[in-house]
Amino acid sequence: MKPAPFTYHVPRSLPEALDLLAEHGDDAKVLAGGQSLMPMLNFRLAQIEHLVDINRIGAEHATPRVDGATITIPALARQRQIERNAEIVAALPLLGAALHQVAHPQIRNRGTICGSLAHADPAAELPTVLSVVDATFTLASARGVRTVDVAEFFQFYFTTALEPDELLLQVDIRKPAPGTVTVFREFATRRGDFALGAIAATCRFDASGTVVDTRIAAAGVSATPLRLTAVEQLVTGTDLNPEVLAAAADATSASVEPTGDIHASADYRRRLTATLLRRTLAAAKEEHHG
Amino acid sequence: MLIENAFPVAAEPDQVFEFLQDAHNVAACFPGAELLDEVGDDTYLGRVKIKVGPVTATYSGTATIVSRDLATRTAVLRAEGKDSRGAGSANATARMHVEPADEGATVEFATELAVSGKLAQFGRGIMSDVSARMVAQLADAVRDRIQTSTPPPDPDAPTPDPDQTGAPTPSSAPADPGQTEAPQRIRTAAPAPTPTPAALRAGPLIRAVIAGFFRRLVARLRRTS
Amino acid sequence: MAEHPITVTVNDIEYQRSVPDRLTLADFLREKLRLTGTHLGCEHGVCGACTVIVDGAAVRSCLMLAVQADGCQVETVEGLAEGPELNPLQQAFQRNYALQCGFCTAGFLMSVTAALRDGPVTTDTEARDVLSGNICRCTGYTGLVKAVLEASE
Amino acid sequence: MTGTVPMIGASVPRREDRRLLIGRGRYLDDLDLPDALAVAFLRSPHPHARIQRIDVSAALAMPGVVAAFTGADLAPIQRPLAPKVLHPDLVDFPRLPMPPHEVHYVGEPVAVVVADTRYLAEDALELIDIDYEELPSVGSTAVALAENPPLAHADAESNIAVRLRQRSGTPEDALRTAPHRLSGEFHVIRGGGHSMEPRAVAARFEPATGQVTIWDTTQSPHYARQQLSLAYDMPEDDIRVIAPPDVGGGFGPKAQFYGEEVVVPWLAMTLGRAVKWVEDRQENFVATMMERAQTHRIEVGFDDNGKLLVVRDFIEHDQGAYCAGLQVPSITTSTVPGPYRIPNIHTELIACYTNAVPTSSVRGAGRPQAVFAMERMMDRIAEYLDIDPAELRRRNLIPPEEFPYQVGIMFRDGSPLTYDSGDFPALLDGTLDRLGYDAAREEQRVAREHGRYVGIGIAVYVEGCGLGPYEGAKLRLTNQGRILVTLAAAGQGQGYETVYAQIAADALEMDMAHIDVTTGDTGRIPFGQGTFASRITATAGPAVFDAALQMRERLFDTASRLIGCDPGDLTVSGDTICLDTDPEKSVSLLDIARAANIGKHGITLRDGIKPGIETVSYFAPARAAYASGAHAAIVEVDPDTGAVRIVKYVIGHDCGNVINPRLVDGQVLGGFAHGLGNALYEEAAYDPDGQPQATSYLDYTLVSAAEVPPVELFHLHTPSPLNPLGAKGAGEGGTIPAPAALANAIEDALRPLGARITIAPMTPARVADAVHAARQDG
Repeated sequence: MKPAPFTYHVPRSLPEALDLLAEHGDDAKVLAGGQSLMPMLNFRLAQIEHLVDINRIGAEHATPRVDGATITIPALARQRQIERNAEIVAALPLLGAALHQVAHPQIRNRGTICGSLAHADPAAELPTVLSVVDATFTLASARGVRTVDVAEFFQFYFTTALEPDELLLQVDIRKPAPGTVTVFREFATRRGDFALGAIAATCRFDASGTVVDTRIAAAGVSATPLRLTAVEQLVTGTDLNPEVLAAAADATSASVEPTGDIHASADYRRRLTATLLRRTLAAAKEEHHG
Repeated sequence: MLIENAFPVAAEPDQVFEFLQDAHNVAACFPGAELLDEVGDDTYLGRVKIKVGPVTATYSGTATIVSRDLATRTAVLRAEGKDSRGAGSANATARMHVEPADEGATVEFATELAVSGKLAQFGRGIMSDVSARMVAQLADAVRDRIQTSTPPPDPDAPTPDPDQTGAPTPSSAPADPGQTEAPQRIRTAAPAPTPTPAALRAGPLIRAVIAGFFRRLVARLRRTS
Repeated sequence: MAEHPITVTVNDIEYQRSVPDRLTLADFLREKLRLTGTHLGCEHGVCGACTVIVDGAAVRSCLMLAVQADGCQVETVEGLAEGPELNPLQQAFQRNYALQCGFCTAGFLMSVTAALRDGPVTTDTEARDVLSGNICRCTGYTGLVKAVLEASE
Repeated sequence: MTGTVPMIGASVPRREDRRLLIGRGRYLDDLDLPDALAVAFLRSPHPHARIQRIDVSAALAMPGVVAAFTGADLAPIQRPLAPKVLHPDLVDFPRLPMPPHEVHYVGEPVAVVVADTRYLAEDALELIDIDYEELPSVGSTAVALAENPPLAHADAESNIAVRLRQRSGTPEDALRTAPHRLSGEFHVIRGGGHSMEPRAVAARFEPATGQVTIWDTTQSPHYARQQLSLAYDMPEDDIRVIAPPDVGGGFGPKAQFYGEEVVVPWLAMTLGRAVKWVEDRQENFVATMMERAQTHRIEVGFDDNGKLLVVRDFIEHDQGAYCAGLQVPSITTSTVPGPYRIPNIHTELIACYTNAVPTSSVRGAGRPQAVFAMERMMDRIAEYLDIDPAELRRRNLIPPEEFPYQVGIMFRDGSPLTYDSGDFPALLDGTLDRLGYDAAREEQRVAREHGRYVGIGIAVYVEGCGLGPYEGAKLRLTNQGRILVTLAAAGQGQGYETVYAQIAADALEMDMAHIDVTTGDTGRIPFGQGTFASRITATAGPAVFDAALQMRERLFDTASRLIGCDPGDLTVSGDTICLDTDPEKSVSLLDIARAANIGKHGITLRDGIKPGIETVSYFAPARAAYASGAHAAIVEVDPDTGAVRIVKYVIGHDCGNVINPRLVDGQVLGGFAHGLGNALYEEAAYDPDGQPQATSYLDYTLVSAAEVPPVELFHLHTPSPLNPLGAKGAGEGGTIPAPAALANAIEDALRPLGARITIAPMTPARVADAVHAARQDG
């Protein structure tokens, strides 16, 4: 389990990194935290010509910021670093809750937020969380910089809007409106495992306890993190009473089409997602009241 | 794994069938595929090169049209490919049938896909999803090419008499009992002809195989490019 | 492929070596520096046997390239003991029968060392959480949990 | 005075720990073999295929590659690796070290590359060009036994390797006349050993002497040497197999003998270079033997009181691509009756060939499956008769006064299955007391009223261990004046260096500080069997004890002549032997060594001194000893997610007399973690064609500390009469009944919903699917 040969590049600045990607494009791969890429190299499932290690392109790309209503997470911000950033976790508790379920500290110490997003695993926590907040993805290449939103960024299994010469420079997340309750619920076989199912939700209630705005996404039931828009519509304007929760769970079952594998049948994943949805909304209601 | 797929094409059934009988056309619609040589007896040497994210693989081998029946507009293609790094093989038996329909024709694909080796060990999880999408992409490409290169069918045009085609009786696809043990069966609806991103077109075959690995890999090791 | 000159400080000793592009940090430590206390159990980041501390953070040395460690401070199991004396964590492992075959032990020691620097571990649940990124097939973890709690006192 | 506290029974800290804690352990890959070349194997990607052509020329041409060989190149050593345990009816297929023509499982080696580094060797593997003709393949026993199945071996008539049948009484009559009958079908999925250190072999050849030295992570170095002697047609004396002092776990698979162990030393001999092969985890997943996969169709007959009258169990066993031995199926057939008195027994096992990596013993070795089937049925009987499951078991347990108890069938060691000792009722009740069984039933009742699903599960088992034929030990007074204990057995983390020093210390009545232990080297002791089947303490232990008694006699004899006294007047003090009445009159071990071992060149020995102080003992048990145990669990189940939370777990364990209690605890707790994995997590999934589906730790889920609950241990010590130490085996008791106990607890928790638990591992999806199915039915 030794990686096949490649040429290692360690650019010292962003322009240098982008030039390398421009030059090698399809034959190159960006190395940030390496916690998904390195195993694939060791298994020789991935064989690449050029590895562009962006870890030394500058400290400014490793320092997250909270600027007014915007949280900026740059390319090299480690998951562990964000998890321990009190300001960010306070501004977006959802992120902290999700990060704690991502693998183990030894992985999060090196793994980056942007890397996880660029990897675009629909069963992963972070893409699901990003699906329920207002987020802007900044994509940089030698050709310039462009931004896309979450719906455009995640395209298919492990496929994003990133072109071969682009890297995910940063993600800007707008803090949810004041009073928004956020909940993340995941079910995994073991600590640190990928989710058999997960739900991320943001919920804003009015004074009477009625949902006025909500976003809900499910992990691992589709080729991208899946926004449950039908469920959102169903619960908006309700007080999330038991009948609504039951109907929302049914709507969830109807709107996901997961795939079975050696770990769980498709039917189980559908039922699990509905169960998690029900529990997520119940938790949101409780948190609002509590 | 059996992948079934049906899609409409706004063209004459015979025209569609003729298009699909040409290995060059099929190869052109199959992303990442390349025909290298024609060795006779409806057999072609070819290569499918795939790159999905960091994962790359090249399968090279043969594709043979093992049977074709103009009367029923049915053809069976057998493709056998070997991974260039010795990591396994991918074999497919695809049965293609063109049926007249209101809008022109309906193409039905039934593809029995068997992947062996390293990639197969990692990828069964969501392979079915991705394989289904892969065939859908092939369907998109077929439809695009036929519809852009041919005018819509003339509803008044005479339908050719199947009896006049003189095609031999189709032989059934070679049955591999080992493969038929796999009960997985996927049925996909006719895909919406949404434009597919260029990156996606690049590598459906192996994408199928590796995607599951990715998914589980990140499972524990979540993170990074 | 090229060789890259790197300077790495391992257990307070500075090493200057030339490494190939693809050499992992784990293989560098084991093969080039002959620090064989760090073991390879899975080479895909799950078992944790290869865990070392790089610039203060516990990481998988099988998922990092040697060349990436250029300029870094690396701590391995060989650096834990204080002279001939086992350090308190090592002593706690021994006292609590926290090891059997010992193959995974270095990884556990390094993970726990990093965790204890972050703060005390006071409950069984916390201890199990701290240990959960490493796999042991021999002990059933009971001794490890006790050792972590004892070392944290 | 002896001056020493008894060491047998003391929780002595392990001697091994220090070097392991400071990173100075010496596992095989840590050995510094100068200029050793790296070996890598190319393995079949196909479950079943014919090799049509192999071309290694491109690999050979690669810089850094020293050699590359195919199976055809290995003709001189392509002798079948014999099954360890045979049966006259076995339909055997030759398991060749590296088959040249036909491969039968994904992972079977087909070519080998030797290169300067492992990196380069793996590069070269990708350059080997092979054409395979893929053949129909068999991925499970269900496929193997289907009508007109594909054949796992192209030239076979069927996929059946052997049928094993065990009978006592008149089971058909008993079933016909039993007042009540119940039947069930249970499945256990494949699982592996997963020692954290995979397998490894290194070898160096000395052309001058014609001797080859082999370092091998094997559990059985003497077995390996004997097999190599046959494979190479070489005298055993020219082959030295050393199991390194540190081996990173064994758990069964390393007790088997593999093709790589034949090929790697051959490479060293052929190339005249030191070579090293270290299996990586990817290889370990497809090439190291596994176990577990069985289907049980079990039927029991019983009376109104729940007294068992008969058990009949039809078993399908997955033998894998080749028969590496019939130990596992044989053990399964004899483990079904367990601790219960059953007058009529019929167990019948069909071992099937499949196109998956061969199976052999993995911690538990055929017992967890049998216990799973039998203990599930005990709970079903309790449910059917509405008797408390603990009470039902009590009514059927063999009472202690009936030992030795003849079960009526045979054990795998060739002797009638005869339980030597034990106290099953005390074991069960002691375990239930610690669980707080009655209170737990009350809590369960309350929980159910609140809509919570709490369940209690019990499983009791008996384990044949301490098997023959024999194990040996050699003691020597070294010329440095220390006592060296040499064992043939190789350790994998059990603490042999500590345990056998304890045993020798007691026999010698000498402080352990003067005693060293060395293990697993065929160059140091000529005969041995190996570490497997929880046998070493009960076999090597008595051998060490006896050899040490002899050593004491030799030491005293020599000392008495040096001091000029009667041996009976002597005693041991520190590293000296001294006069009981006058400790000033003493000789040290070194003095004795000088007098009897070193001597003076050309000078006659002192009168009466017998030279060469070395003693040897081999212990051959009359038959297997039987350890026993009871596990009890309280779980809470989430019927919607299938999550199982273990609220409390108690293990009652009886392995006879214990040498080092803390080390026994460690064995039991470690075994439990493995059993928990088998119960809830570990699944070496194969698709129906035999393509492995779980080949990384992302898909094959080993338990971490977060999954293992705290466990309360309870020990009973009924000494085995079969060996002088009264010892039994301890390495597998934590594993064996865990899946059964947890299945019983989960089904009990879900009883209000009627969910049926029939498959281990009980993953969340399986548990929730069972609930869902019950709800659909109900």
